[in-house]
Amino acid sequence: MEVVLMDILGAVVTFLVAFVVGMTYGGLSRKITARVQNRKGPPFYQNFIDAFKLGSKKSAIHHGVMHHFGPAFLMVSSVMTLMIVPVLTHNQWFPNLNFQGDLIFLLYVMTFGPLGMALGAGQTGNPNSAIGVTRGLSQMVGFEIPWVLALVALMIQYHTTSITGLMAAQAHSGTWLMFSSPFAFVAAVMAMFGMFRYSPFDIVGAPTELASGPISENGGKYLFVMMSSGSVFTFAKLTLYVDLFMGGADNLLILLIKTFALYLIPVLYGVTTPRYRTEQAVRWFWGWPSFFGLLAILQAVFF
Amino acid sequence: MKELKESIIKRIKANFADAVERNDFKDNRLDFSVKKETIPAILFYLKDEMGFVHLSDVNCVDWLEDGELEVVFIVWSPADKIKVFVRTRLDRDNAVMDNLDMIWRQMNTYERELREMFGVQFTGLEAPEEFILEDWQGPPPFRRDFDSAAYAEKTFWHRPGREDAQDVRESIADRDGEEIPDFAKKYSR
Amino acid sequence: MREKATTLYIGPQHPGITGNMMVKVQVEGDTIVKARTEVGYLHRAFEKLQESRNWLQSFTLLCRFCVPEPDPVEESYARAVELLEGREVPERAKYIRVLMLELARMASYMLWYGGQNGSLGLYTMGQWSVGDRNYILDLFEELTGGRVYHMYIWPGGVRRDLPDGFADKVLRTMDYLEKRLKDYDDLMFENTIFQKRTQGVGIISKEKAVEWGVVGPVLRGCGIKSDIRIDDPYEVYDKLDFIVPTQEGGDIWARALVRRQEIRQSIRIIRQVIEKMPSGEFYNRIPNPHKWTLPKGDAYARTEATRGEVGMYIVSDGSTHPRRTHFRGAAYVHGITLLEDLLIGENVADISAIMNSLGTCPPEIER
Amino acid sequence: MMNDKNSQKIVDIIQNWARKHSIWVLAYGTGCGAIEIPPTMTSRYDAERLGVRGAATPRQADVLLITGYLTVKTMKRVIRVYEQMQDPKYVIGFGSCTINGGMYYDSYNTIKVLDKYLPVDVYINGCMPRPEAVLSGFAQLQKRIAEGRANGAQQYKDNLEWYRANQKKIIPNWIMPDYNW
Repeated sequence: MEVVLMDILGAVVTFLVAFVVGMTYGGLSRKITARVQNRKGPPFYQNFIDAFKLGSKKSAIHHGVMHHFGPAFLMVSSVMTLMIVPVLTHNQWFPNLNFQGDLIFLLYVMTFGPLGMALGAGQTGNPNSAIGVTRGLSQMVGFEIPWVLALVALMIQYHTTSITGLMAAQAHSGTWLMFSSPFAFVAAVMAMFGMFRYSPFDIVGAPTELASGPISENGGKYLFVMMSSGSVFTFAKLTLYVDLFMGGADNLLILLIKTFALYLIPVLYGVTTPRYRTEQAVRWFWGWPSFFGLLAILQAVFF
Repeated sequence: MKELKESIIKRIKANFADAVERNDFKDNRLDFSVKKETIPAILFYLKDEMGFVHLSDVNCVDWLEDGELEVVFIVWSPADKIKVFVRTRLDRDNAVMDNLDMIWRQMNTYERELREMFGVQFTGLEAPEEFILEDWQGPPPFRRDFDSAAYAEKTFWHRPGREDAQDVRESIADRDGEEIPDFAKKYSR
Repeated sequence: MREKATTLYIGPQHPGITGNMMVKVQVEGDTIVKARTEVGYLHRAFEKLQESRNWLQSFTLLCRFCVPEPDPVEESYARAVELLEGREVPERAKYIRVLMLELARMASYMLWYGGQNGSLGLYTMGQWSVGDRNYILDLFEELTGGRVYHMYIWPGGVRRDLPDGFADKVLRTMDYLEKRLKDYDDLMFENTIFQKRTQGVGIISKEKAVEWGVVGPVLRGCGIKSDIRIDDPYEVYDKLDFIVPTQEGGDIWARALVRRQEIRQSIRIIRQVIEKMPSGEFYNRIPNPHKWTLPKGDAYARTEATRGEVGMYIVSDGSTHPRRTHFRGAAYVHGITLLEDLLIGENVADISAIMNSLGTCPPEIER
Repeated sequence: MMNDKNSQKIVDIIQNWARKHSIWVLAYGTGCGAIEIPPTMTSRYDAERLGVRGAATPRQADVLLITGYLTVKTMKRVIRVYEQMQDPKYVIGFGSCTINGGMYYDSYNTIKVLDKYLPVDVYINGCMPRPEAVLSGFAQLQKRIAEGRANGAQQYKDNLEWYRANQKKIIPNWIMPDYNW
């Protein structure tokens, strides 16, 4: 009984840490962007204020049940991802629901949120949302291929389909996977650009093209839920990358350093690039990233 | 320049008998007045035969006293570096002209504006009726008998502005609780 | 099988629109099959209002015609009035006017840098260039008292002489901006994604450009050398040494390259103007504006602005007020018929980029 | 507990503090004032350090910035946009022409007094207001929000008939959904 209670408490702690870290990273990215753009920029805690304000706004619009569920689906997907990903190794405050095959399950869970969002956005009747959703799904089709290839390569190479198994393999051999299977790492990082939706892959909510895409009709509390789920998802994804390729982390500080270093890649690249068109983005993902994914599989099979 | 102008006048006069020219401008400008029936023909001729390919401007002047609207076309020849004004007068109560947007495509926009603002009808113009105004119920507003100020007075709320001699420093000081020094009070009215 | 077309309203409230106007597009998949512009959201009836202002009072209205670059409008009007009245302008005033016009051109292009890149999602460029544009606006402020609206070019000359040390400031600003333009090139023109997004998009062929009355940088981007500063020279442009850049292709990329070179030519012109500026009178005084009448007749003067030809047509009936004025804006041609035609067959993602590359300026269309 | 008057007051103070520091401005340039918005938002003046930021759609925006005169045609869209925004929302009238028509006092197509049609919380005067003036306007709005005095939306809701009558007087063809939130 106590174990279950402890697990629940731990899940709450995990969620809160993910929320705070994700939000802070968002704020820091705004700060970094501002510094590149020659200005002072908002304080790093600006995202918390924004989220709190959005939560305190009234929401009188109602577009139907699915519209309500859209942000909820996103949240569910983010939290499920977070629960599966091991945050810290050997720490009772961060339990996780790992099991054999969770890597495959994760692939599905990560696509679940955007699909639910698509249903919600479809019901608003806003054409911008509809087009944004189609773009989002196309882009997902794009980056899923290198991402899946990278993961499959890891699975073949280490004969395991669980994240903890891969972490154990890294602990055992003493080298991070980003060095022992570099092609998979490169393919996965390239897929990460698409996952984070920073420029040049911010085609879903491109303001100058589609107002803000799927979230056009979502203000106030809806946006609050989406913003927090986005933050949690950011943290979950970064932690997953750290777990898979950088050997996980023993304590929070190491985790933060590793995740932030990873996070800087899409942010800094995004500051200096315009955005792709949808078909250009998909073509990009099916080019070099997929090639590296295939190389990774070849490496896994033959070496 | 002078010979060029003369030759242009000669060619136009030879083809269009009703063209009345004016050639007393110091700069590179020529001016022809024609009947409204001649307008499509002369513009076609200027564009296709004489190299006046660029349409600079189309506009309309309301001569209320004469009961006429004057439509002015300004065309420009990049080769000869001469601009030609072609003008015609329409009856104010029955302002009808031929559609001209097959000569220059952008003429469509000008015609829509003239139709809306001056009530000049272009037979055969295919474009939505409304261009700039929406649900406008008055007369064509750019005609001179439409009084904009009176209409605004009647339709909108008004608020008097600040008078020119008024000094805002005191009111700003009052609002923020500032002290105006004595020497400065002397200058504020 | 024919896909079902979705109607998209780009504007009037839309971050991608270049002002307050609307483009209603029908989209099949990602391709536009039909486009319709709707304008008139900014109609203030300037031309009507000028009929109840006297010749000089019109200037407060004139600079509001097109806000990013108000000086060519003032210049056109002032020159039309001078043409009608036969008023001479002192040589120094002409040089100051050219200085003013070229500074305005640069300021407008800096804003364009931001708009064009913002429409493609490169917001950093806008932050840089609009930030740097403030240095030019500072010069305007020192010279005229206003950042955006200047009302500085008058019939008969300019309103004030250059303040002491102004020329040095201009030169220093030019040096700084020239340095910054290199950074802009690195960020924008050498960016492969920018090239991919702009090359082959929004193509205007040479024949079409002539037929649809395209002017300015857009026409030069089609490979046709046409610039009013050369073709129909005004002020002292015929005494200055500069080139008119052209570019083959007619797509957004070509137009961007033309503008990139033009802003450098502006710097060159400004340096020459500062060097060659004569001393002397700057203003040929007009009589009391309330009693100032112009002879009967009409005049049309035009100026090369960043968007192309802007012209002012004025008619006087011999009284103190204009009988009629008419403003010819470049966006009037680009923003409606050409845009509607150009958008067909393009990707829905490129609407904003195409509008920005045409230099669509809605207040110029409806005035 | 939440209905308790004192705790409600504390919640209000916290909420107002958050609202004050997070102002999302709707990207709608209604008039020529939109030209000074890019400088305000970009590197020299950088409004984002005060929490002022653009929002793409009315659903997400807090502030409707009326950048200049409103023509009758735009007025219709502005009312629609304003009513789509979610509470709490504020209106800033930007430029002299929103206060009393400015130089367009005799134009047949622009409204002269904005606050007869929409509830204005803060006016920024000048034509054009400089970016400093715009920032000062935002600061003024922040002050009012923190004090809980920026209640234009409530005023609009309470006096909807009066505002509607004024609006319908200048917009002849009124096809709009009802305002019911």
